[in-house]
Amino acid sequence: MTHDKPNIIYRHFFSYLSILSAAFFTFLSLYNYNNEFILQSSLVDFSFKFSPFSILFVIFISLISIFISIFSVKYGEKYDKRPSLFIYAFFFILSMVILVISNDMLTFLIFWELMSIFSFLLVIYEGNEEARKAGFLYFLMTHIGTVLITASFIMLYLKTSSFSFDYYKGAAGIIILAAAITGFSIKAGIMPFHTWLPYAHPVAPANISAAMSGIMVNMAIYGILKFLFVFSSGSGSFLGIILLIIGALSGLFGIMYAMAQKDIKKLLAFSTIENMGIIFMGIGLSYWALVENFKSLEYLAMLAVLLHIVSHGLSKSSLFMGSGLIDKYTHTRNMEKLGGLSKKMGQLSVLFLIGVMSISAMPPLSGFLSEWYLYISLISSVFTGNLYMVYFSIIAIALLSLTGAAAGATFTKLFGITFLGRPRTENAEIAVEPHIIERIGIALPVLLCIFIGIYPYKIIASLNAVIFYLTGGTVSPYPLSAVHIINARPFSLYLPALVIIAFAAILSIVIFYLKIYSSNKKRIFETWACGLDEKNLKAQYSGGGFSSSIMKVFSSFYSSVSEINFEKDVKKYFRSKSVYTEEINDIFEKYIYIPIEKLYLKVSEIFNKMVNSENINISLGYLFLSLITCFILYIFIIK
Amino acid sequence: MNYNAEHLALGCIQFFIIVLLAPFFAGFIHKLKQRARGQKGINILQFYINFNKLLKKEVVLSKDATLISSLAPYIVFVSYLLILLMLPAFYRYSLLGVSSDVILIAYSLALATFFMTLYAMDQGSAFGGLGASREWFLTVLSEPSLIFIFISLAIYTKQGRITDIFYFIQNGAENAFLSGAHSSSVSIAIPFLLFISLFIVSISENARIPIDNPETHLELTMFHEANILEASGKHLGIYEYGSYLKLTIFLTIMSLILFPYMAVNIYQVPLALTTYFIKMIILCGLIAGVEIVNPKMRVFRAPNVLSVSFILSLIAMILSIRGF
Amino acid sequence: MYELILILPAVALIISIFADVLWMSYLQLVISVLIFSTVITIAMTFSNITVFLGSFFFIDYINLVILITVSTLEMFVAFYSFGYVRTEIASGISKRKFKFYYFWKNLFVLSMMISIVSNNLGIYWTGLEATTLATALLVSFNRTKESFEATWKYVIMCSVGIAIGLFAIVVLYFTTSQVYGESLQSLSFVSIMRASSELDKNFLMLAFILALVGFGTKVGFAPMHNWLPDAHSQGPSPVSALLSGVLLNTALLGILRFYQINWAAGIYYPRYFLIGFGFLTIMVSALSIIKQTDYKRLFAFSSMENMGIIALGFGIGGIAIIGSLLQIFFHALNKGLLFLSSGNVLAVTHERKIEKIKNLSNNFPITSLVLLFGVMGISGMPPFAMFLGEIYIMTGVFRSNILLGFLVFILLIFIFIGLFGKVLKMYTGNMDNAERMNELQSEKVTHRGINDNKRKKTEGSVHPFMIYVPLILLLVSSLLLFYVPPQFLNIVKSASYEFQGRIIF
Amino acid sequence: MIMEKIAELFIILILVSVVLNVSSPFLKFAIKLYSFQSLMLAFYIFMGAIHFNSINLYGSFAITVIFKVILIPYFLFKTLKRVKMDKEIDMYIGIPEAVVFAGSLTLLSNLIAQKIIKIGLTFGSFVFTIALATFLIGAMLMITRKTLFSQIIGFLTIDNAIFLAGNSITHGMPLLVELGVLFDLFVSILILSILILNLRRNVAS
Repeated sequence: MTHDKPNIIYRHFFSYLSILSAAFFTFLSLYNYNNEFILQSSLVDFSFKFSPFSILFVIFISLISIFISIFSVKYGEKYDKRPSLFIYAFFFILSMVILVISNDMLTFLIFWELMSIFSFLLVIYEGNEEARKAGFLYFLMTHIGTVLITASFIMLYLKTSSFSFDYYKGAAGIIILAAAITGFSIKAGIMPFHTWLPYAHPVAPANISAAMSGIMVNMAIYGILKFLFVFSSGSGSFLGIILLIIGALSGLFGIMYAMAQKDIKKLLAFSTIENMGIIFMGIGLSYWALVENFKSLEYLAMLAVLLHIVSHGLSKSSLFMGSGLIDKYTHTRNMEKLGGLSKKMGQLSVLFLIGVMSISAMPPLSGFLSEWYLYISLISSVFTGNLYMVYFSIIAIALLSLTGAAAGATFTKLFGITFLGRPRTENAEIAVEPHIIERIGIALPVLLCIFIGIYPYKIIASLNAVIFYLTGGTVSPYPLSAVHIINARPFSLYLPALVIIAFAAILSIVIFYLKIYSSNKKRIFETWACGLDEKNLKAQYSGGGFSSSIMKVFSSFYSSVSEINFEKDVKKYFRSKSVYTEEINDIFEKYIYIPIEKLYLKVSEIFNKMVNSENINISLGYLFLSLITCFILYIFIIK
Repeated sequence: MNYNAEHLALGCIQFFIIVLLAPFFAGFIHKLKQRARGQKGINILQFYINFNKLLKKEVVLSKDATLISSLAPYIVFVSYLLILLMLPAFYRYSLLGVSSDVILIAYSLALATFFMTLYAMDQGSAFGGLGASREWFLTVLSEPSLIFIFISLAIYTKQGRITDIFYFIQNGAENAFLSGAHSSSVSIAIPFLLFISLFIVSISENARIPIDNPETHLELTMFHEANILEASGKHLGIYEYGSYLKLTIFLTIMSLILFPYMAVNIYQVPLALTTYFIKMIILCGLIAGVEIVNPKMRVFRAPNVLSVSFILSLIAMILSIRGF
Repeated sequence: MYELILILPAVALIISIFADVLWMSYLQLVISVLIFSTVITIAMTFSNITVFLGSFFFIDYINLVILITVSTLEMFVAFYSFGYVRTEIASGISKRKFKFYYFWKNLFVLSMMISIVSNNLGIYWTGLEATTLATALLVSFNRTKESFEATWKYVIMCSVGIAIGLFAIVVLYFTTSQVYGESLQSLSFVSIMRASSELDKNFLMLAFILALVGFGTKVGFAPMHNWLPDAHSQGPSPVSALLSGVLLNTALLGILRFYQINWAAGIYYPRYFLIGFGFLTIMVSALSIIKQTDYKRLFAFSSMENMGIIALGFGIGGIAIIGSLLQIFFHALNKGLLFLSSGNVLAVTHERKIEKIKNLSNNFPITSLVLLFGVMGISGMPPFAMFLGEIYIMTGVFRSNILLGFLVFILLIFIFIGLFGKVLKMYTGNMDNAERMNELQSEKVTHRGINDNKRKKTEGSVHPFMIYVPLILLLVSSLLLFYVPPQFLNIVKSASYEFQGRIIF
Repeated sequence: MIMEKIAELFIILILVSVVLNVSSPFLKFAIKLYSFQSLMLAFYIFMGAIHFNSINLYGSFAITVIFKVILIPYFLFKTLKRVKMDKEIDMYIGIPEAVVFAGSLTLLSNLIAQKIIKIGLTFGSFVFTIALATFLIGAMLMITRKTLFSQIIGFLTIDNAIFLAGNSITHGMPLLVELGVLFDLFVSILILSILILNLRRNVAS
């Protein structure tokens, strides 16, 4: 026990340090609007610039990391045994903050990689086989991404012969953009490259998952925006269309797989894929509009992107924190074992519900706002009448609407199975209300979600500075009008404040009316179960059952293997037990990644046998062979 | 859009008339169906009586119920009311018409579904989960169609708000047919396609017969009813009332797509109201007719029907793009 | 002053014949630091190419870079050896053996120094062959069958390779003797460079090709690399560090000298040979690294890959040369720390197989972290210095051909998969509950034995020097990314000018 | 001129000894052949020394005799005695094939040598062909024979080939360098002998 004392200090110290440094960077960025700092070194200079775009991200990262740090002050006691978690987490957050203010390619890459390294260390924190696999896959994918980003930076450098971002404006051509976007999409977890995400996010401790899902994936978006809207030479509108479609598919794919999950954190991880897809749709649309010169559409889609980044970051981090608390107090993340937590963790359930509503874009909350803007931009893109875009945006609308509905189903499942009903196993019975600090950590982002959803004018006004930086235009913050692309006349309007006032007014009238005119008697009784005295708590509808009917319709998305095993028994006519197992496989993993891996292993095995022979004669043979080959080449050259 | 007192007053009246008429339409359909089956049929105002009676009864709450159980009925009910606030029926300026965005309407419906299914899962009853699952199963299939229909309308009319959309259609129709002016942006085919599509969606969304049977409580066939199986007393009352409202919303939208006639000033209101009422009665008859001639289908045949609706709205959307 | 570079190792060599091992370890520290400070002083005051000891030796920018690399790594290795010798002697290896260790190691360093600073190519050859011989017995230090086999392969292949290198020198001598006559001057690099334009181009090219294959064997270019993984993995860890970190560069220097001569004579074909061999080496390494089961072999393959990259950089030219020169230095530090920290694991567990080692993060907290970060560094990840070298080289590659750039990147990813995946396997791996139960039960059976093993198999049982030297190397490697000493940078830049023939001898 | 012709005789004898080496499976014989071959090389150098009257070549002759003819074979014999091997047993190709192969390698090297070396450049007319052939045959020996000893022999043959080539086109390397080279060679043979002994012991135990 004496051993634990200093570890508590680690937890507190680094959590507070994270809060302080986040606050420090926030103020630093606010007071240094558009300033540039250069740290001179012998070979390369490290420069930092506080552009509006960077400031947005600094504030965003700082805010969420403050919430997460508050949360982990208490939550982290679970991890006191190995305090490296807190140290890594601090550096993780710090590297992300510095990443967004870096203004030259080397600094960017250094902090990009630092972010990856620390997040990787946090992923393998648990140190078991599962964590290793997840961590390796994550780090491999992110390394591939970094390599691609590095390649694109190198090509930019060759074009401009400068390391500084200031010289990269308008320098990036198609190849550079393609390489960079591919690299960043790996980090963002966009569809064909998403495989790492559902493994890596769940195995990390919950506060880290929150940071990874809420903040880190958005760093990829930061990079993409920087490339597409700052560095891009403004060519290749098809890139925008590709991004739109990839994003839409990724959204649908992500949510369909999320629906199939039992593990809460895995479900949330897949939902991150979905939301990244939605952000990608906005980016694609905006970039397309940039190239095709539909100005107001460009601004509008950009607003949707930025709003969705913020709103997804807030709600996803709160949900991950919530899932961490569920894990902490019930010792399981499997929702089939939970249920009825609402009774035990009343306040948490309310916070979680709001988070869930925001992420599934239910009207008054921030998630709906961003999705609304995206819909409006999609409709506007149809108005442009561009032959290709019209069809692609119709496809995108179709996919997005399906995604939205599926998200509703998924999160109903998540909340309903986990928090409602009756406890399915003992794990759920032992739950207690989390500590107040933990609840505060979740409550703050949730409150922000509500605030942004109801009163978005302020934040849109601030986002306008960023939109101006990226696209050179702004969106009117009030009224929240979508602008008709052709003749610049508002064609739709959504007034969240008005709507919410109306909603509240009717709600209070209805409640008041019913209070007066109806019976207020209440009786508490057993749940009706066809008159049977149902004792078996597992007789409730399960999460798997909830999603099975939807999954059956969309079965082509999954590669599921399900089987029922009957226990072989002596009694011929009575089966004592049957076991149903279902396994949902990622189709990309099954049909792309695993075959590639097998191919690589096979090739290297053959190669290894061929080249790295134990036999010295063969080795000498290679030596002389290469000598003779060089000799023959020489003879050809001197001819 | 500037609002004056007249707009507000008539919008208010419009809202209350629709809200009050809602159980009547539902009862009318029921009565029609029963008559067609050769039964005597209920009192046409029976649903008002039911509602009143349910309000008088005590609420039985499950001991496993949480806050959701006491909150969800209101939220569901108010969500529908909110949509009705935005929706024009016979008067062009609805009360919340300024913010009556189509996406908002679609998502408000989803909000209602969300809370209703949460309510269903709250008490830990096996039927609740089943109902919630099936409800979302249908919603996942019909919601894209609904949004598609709305967006097709938006694209067809180049308007984003539902009040403007119908006013545009009405204007276009008036221009085209009354004054004979040629207008390329007016079409009968597109609204008609959308009407059919919306009809299918509304059957699914309102738990009507080929998809669901609103009258039964047989656990294997319940969709909508399974969700509110635990509700009692005033909760059940407002759930029921909510479902009448939802039906009315869909019928109203259908009536406006096909034959928009909305009053723009106070003098046209009586005519518009009458027209509205007649349209609604016809639509009720249509729904009753469909319910009578069709048997309830298997659950997993629902996607087949709904995909038809989806494709129809897709075609409508592509056709309406032609206008640009 | 310059003579000290040779005198100091010679002194160390002579003393190591007589002195006691423990005394020698102290003395070795002193001499290594002295060598290092001599080299640093030279580097700080270096202004132009200087010939010393009767024009047999000289220092120019290129060999100064390698000299700095050698002396730096040698110093760290000396510190590590200080702990290594004590730990190994404590675990029961005879002192006499370590006396040999110091003798051969000093001989190795001396001959390497001679090779590096030699002006005369014949002396270079002699020195290089001597390094093979000096390290031969170090590679077989453990006296196991594998180590003898590895040594055999090493000596035979490198001897053959260097014999081909000798032929290259003969051809060069023949070419130059037509200018300078049959004298020592004809082998003097500085003189050859001065007369480069008068030489027969075909023969110069032939000499380069022979040197490339011959010395390339010693560098570890594929497909002549086969001795390398065996030899580098068998020696004691400090020696492996020196072998991988600096000896390969010494051999590369020979190729570079021939390249320089060709370049000065206006022959530009050699660069395609360098690019070809560099690329082939990277490819072979990339495709074989995943199948390795021994962690020191893993690092040996990584050395190969890095030599491939360096050769590629030199072949590409331009900015990539700076990258390659930086890479020579950074790679030495980084590979050194990998071999040294894995040496700790080896010293404690006596296990070379990757799958037998697990959960280093708990048993070896510092070492394992150094190992993990070291692997990241060797893959060219940013917070470590090799990133700089790699980005310069890749910039050059991308400038010459985008497709080649992407290809090299893909191969580097393969290497990363092999290297990092395997090290991660060692780093993680908490025991499952079931395993822990098994262990507990077996502990009951052989209570004492297990306890002894348990006590030994952690970081605590090695000398602190062994833990902290790799750590300091890691920190240095990380620091160098942010601040490369300007004087060193100037040397590197001048070296790249020299390499491109822009400095007149 | 006479010296050159005599030198050519020695060169031919080098080739003959190499081919004989290929044809024989006996190790003792191989070492003797190597010694003979080195002697022929030394004589060739001697002829060159007389012809060019170069002190350098005289020195080269002397150290070649000392190292290659006497010291290295002596140590090899000693090692062979201690290892107790007398016959080559493991070969990838049979002796007749190997001999035919050696012949074709000679033809090939003649072809190559004529491409790169102009006539009159070397001391003795076909030295370069022979040197190249010796080199290639030595390489073949190393590749095709499994036993450790024959690898040493192959290596030494290659070394001789390089010496031969070196001495044919130049008038000997500077003596200092040559001394270093031969000393290194000698030490490497010593080390290889030690290794053979150790490996033998390890395999036996």
